[in-house]
Amino acid sequence: MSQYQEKATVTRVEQFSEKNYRLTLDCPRIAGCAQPGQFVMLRVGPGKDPLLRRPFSIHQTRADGRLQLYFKVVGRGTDILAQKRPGETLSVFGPLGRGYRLDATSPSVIVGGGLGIAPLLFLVKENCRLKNDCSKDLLVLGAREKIELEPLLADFQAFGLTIHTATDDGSLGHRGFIIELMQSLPLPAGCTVYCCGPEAMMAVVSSLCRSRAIPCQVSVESVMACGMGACLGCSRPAANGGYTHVCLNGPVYDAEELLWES
Amino acid sequence: MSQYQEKATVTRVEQFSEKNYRLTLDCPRIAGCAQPGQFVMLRVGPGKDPLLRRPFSIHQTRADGRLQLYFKVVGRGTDILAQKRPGETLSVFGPLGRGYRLDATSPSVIVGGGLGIAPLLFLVKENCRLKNDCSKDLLVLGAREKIELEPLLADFQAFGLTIHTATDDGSLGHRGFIIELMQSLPLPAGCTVYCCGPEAMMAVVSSLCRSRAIPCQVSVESVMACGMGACLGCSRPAANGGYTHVCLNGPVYDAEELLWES
Amino acid sequence: MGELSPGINVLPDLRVNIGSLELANPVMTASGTFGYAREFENLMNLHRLGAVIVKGISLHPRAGNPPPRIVETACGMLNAIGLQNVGVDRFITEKMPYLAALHIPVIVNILGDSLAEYEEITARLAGIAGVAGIEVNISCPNVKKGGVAFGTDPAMAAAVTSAVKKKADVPVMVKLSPNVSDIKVIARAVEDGGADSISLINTLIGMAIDLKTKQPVLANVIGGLSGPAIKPVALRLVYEVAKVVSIPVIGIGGIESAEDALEFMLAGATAVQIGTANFLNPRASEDVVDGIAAYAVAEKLTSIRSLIGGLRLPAARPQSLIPMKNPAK
Amino acid sequence: MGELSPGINVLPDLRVNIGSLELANPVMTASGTFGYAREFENLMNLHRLGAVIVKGISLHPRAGNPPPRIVETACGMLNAIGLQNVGVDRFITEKMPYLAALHIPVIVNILGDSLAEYEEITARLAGIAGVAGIEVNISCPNVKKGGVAFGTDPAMAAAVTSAVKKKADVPVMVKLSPNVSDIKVIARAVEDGGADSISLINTLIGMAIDLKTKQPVLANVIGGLSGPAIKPVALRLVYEVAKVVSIPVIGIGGIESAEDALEFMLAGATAVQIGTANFLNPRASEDVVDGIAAYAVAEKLTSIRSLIGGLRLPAARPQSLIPMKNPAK
Ligand SMILES: Cc1cc2nc3c(=O)[nH]c(=O)nc-3n(C[C@H](O)[C@H](O)[C@H](O)COP(=O)(O)OP(=O)(O)OC[C@H]3O[C@@H](n4cnc5c(N)ncnc54)[C@H](O)[C@@H]3O)c2cc1C
Ligand SMILES: Cc1cc2nc3c(=O)[nH]c(=O)nc-3n(C[C@H](O)[C@H](O)[C@H](O)COP(=O)(O)OP(=O)(O)OC[C@H]3O[C@@H](n4cnc5c(N)ncnc54)[C@H](O)[C@@H]3O)c2cc1C
Ligand SMILES: Cc1cc2nc3c(=O)[nH]c(=O)nc-3n(C[C@H](O)[C@H](O)[C@H](O)COP(=O)(O)O)c2cc1C
Ligand SMILES: Cc1cc2nc3c(=O)[nH]c(=O)nc-3n(C[C@H](O)[C@H](O)[C@H](O)COP(=O)(O)O)c2cc1C
Ligand code: FES
Ligand code: FES
Repeated sequence: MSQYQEKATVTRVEQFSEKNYRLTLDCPRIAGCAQPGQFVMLRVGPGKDPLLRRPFSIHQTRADGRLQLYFKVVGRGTDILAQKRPGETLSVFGPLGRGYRLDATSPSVIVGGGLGIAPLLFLVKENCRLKNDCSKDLLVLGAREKIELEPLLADFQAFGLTIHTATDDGSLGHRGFIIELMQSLPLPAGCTVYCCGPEAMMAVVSSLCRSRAIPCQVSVESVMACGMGACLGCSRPAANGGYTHVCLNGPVYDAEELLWES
Repeated sequence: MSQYQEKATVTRVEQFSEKNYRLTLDCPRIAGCAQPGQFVMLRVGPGKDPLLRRPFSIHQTRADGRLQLYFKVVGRGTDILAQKRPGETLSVFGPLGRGYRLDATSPSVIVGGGLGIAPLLFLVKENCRLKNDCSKDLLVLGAREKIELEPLLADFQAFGLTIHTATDDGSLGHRGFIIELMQSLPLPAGCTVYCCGPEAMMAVVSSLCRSRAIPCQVSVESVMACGMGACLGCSRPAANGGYTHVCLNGPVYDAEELLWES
Repeated sequence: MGELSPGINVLPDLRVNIGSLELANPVMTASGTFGYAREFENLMNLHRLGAVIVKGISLHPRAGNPPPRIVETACGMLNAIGLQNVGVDRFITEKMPYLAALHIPVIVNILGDSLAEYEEITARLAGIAGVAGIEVNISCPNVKKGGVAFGTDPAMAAAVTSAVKKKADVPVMVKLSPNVSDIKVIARAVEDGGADSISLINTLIGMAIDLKTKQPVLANVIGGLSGPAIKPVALRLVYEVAKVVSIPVIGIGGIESAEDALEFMLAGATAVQIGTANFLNPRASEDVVDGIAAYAVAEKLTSIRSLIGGLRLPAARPQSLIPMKNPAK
Repeated sequence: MGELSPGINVLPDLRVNIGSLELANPVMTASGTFGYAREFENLMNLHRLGAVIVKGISLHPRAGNPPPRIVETACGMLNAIGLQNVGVDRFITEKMPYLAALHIPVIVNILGDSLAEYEEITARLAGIAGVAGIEVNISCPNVKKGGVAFGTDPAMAAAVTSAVKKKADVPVMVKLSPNVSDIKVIARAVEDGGADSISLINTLIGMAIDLKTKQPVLANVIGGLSGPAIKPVALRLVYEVAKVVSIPVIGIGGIESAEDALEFMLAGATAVQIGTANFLNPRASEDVVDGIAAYAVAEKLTSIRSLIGGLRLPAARPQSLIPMKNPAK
């Protein structure tokens, strides 16, 4: 298991909506060994404030050593990140955590809500690379409004799986929650669900899967200081008691491993 | 006495040597009321680290609201400053302190060493504006090497006073210390010396002036937290006992007001 | 400015009470960080302040420490000003007339090396127009007791409080040092000593060293740490003290914004003081007042008082409820 | 690597002695910030460390606190991990074999709720291969004494020290809490109790509040403050303690760089521990070793020991020497 602290150069910054950005980094060592669902920890600036690294899922990697992040500005760290310009450098640490375990023999249903879309491009790519044919696989994406989904759709469409979308305001696809859309869709027999999104969404998706006996993997978040098992800060109650540590045992879990608020 | 906190826009960044920079800011309210020898306090970034504002002499102001700083990278704050790009904004607080008291009736000898040149461009300009003729006035500039003086010379030459230079390595003008140069020059009768430079240089200049009964004004430095008399942090032993506060009573003093290490 | 409907004034009610003293809003300036207020007159509207607390005043003038007196640290600063001040008499004649004319509450921070000094300063301040309160800095060393700070010994802290209280004709606020094992004991002692309110925290004691010179950066070797770095410690101490005393508590430590101030109020503070932030932004205290007003409007608070001590504790989830069948590590 | 001239080795001598324990260099990793070392094996060269101090071990496994357990603060962080650990027995069987095979000194941080627990853990660690020392965390509450931390009462601190010392077959380092009125008293008490060295500081107690939810950010309400924010406090406490004890002092608190570490050594520390910095840069401890070596070379130090306590105090310039004829304000 290789992990690197890499001084990455920003090569591109795309602004997709008021708060949503995509950052492309030249980060060959980490990009070279990352798996879908893994994350990196970024130091957003050189100073002591903000102090801690910030965790971000790996959105996409490329053979030429590029690594992409897709993020939303929610606070000081992401605000600084959004202002980076090509040529600036950042310390990136990764790849970290346990990613998705892809089952090449089972149809995939890949479900993303809001910023949860971030790790799914990498996942879809790897999913389609593993299988000869991913036309039976479904991709279900939800967001508040069109603007949050549209800029990424073309990237997903390239892989040939069937895409369904939902937006809260109906500006793109189904009007309403992603879970309603999922309930209305005929899920392929023997499928596996791979999910990332807001906590509440993942709770209902995992409950839906449990009730239909569908294996379900979710990618969860937690506050993190170290990202690599040293601080024990990223605890989350585990289904079988005690705590699990999201940075080591996650961020991707079988939904059954976790305690969900009922 | 007006003072402003102004959100200034960087309009130009000039790098003169490895560590020396000149920053031009669009800062009309402060530029509009500043006096030579006064300074501003800059917040170099939006975060809490570095926490305190940094003091810089006002290098030059222009009628169009531009204000210039001339600075050297010595630590974190100045390092961040050197990386500013046109269009970025900075919080500037000023003008602060007591500047030079120009005596229009007495020939001026303006002496600057190293970064002490910073406030002198503004001083020279104001000096020449006040007088009909400044051809009797002297400007004596010293630095370690040519590269530290040369980029600024043209700006000073525009005013028509007589310029002498000294460099430690002889790469421009007199080879040696500025004080040697001053001792070798015939200072105009009845002159006033206006000085800014390293502490040790100002000590010898003020001692030379004392011995020749020449009025001498010096601009000194001190660590500062507030820059406006609130923290009492910028104390400096005063000649007549107790402490004087550089941000309020200085940074320009009659040399006789201060205690000099002998 | 105006009324939504008869009887409903849209101007939020920001008033708070520090004992018998009513403040127009909970924002004061911390001693030693706001000079004698006049320094700020062109930079902000002094009339917007809940109260002004002036630089600590001693019986006799003090020259203060040699330089360097300040040094920046990570998200904070150390100061060793050495309590430089003009002394109580010159304070009264030179500084008070301006302050009194502001018509905002002026609280005089005082310090002494002995009980007698504290008493004497208080006596001289009695009857002076414009003095609305006294804040007692008990972080000073008691020269009679071998230099132990008044603020670290409960009996001494109580004794200073009652000494000042005896001579004071205005409410007495006692300012606690955070450099103690159990601040609750000190807080209760000064409450018992008759304090009308408690303010905290004064600075943490710290030090900075210059590797190049191999010397302490401050001429005084040690100094007081202030600024955002200390906010978590201050918030915890305010929370602890507010739970055990019944007099108002005033929160101080690293407050830069209205959010910071409101957090202190949730923790139990009736009001707050802005210190180091005044150096970073001379308008900081007024900005905090504006921010609190905006918050009160947005949250439709009838009175900002409703926030005081309003911290909600998480539902108790004892560790034993999480059985440790399979600890993650 | 190589010799300049016969007998002059250019590799700087970075060795320091913590009592009978000789370390190859003064850099250790602080308990709770370096896991059980294995987490870092791919990120740095563990063999470069002066010593490894592992996560605090209790008699029985502990699940730790519910989340959130950590929150960032200005130049620092609060943690309330709740001393999650595998317990001494599983530590010995599951973690020690790997650690012992590293062939660097392993110091086991221990904690208990009672004297008996401290004793029992120490007894179980006796004779275990690879254990080079014990660090006693005395910031824990003594459940038998109403929850007062062992570290805030000198008698209790001394009692824990001698209890551990009685059972230990390796040097005992006692780790002090900074949350006390006078750390010198505690330091002397643990020295008298038989400690072989003293490490400090553990975290400052702090709190963070979320204005949106009106709740404490940490499920545990309060937590320990660490990181650059606390460095000035740590430096001051190390300086104070080093002056009054004759056993080695180990400096901890906000150390991120070799410069930071060297400042602690000037203040009197024989060695240092790197804590929170490991989270920001997993190579931090090795980087500090490199930086200290580079410094020793640049300054031509024959031994890094020559720096310990080498702080030069400024020439005394009593205030009285500066007459106050004309105070500036
Ligand atoms: C494994 C993992 C993967 C992640 N991947 C991504 C990703 O691909 N894209 C992405 O945009 N984010 C991702 N996040 C979340 C991201 O780490 C946070 O949004 C970021 O750290 C916030 O930093 P900040 O300094 O901007 O906010 P802060 O200043 O630290 O916080 C500002 C405010 O935002 C809140 N906040 C903090 N974290 C979050 C959060 N996760 N969501 C919403 N509000 C938050 C805080 O409570 C606070 O109120 C991931 C988190 C984890 C643990
Ligand atoms: C009234 C006044 C006017 C000034 N005018 C100018 C000016 O026009 N141009 C300019 O370049 N500087 C000027 N200075 C100095 C300038 O304020 C400092 O260089 C700056 O604050 C350093 O900030 P920093 O964050 O880069 O360094 P820090 O990170 O704070 O310090 C880094 C290192 O530099 C040292 N250092 C700090 N201040 C100085 C200093 N003044 N000179 C040399 N080393 C220092 C510190 O001791 C430390 O070792 C002035 C200072 C004052 C008080
Ligand atoms: C430069 C400076 C001078 C101070 N002088 C005094 C003083 O004279 N009396 C006093 O009680 N507190 C004094 N303090 C402490 C502050 O009033 C305040 O308690 C402390 O700085 C913490 O608040 P802050 O983090 O907002 O600055 C001083 C603080 C600073 C920074
Ligand atoms: C997440 C975390 C866990 C910690 N766990 C322990 C512990 O188990 N035992 C202990 O004695 N100290 C513990 N500490 C305290 C550190 O060892 C150290 O004393 C403190 O963090 C100050 O150093 P720093 O500023 O370099 O982090 C912990 C600190 C952190 C941040
Ligand atoms: S973030 Fe530190 S252990 Fe997971
Ligand atoms: S810098 Fe604050 S008084 Fe001069």
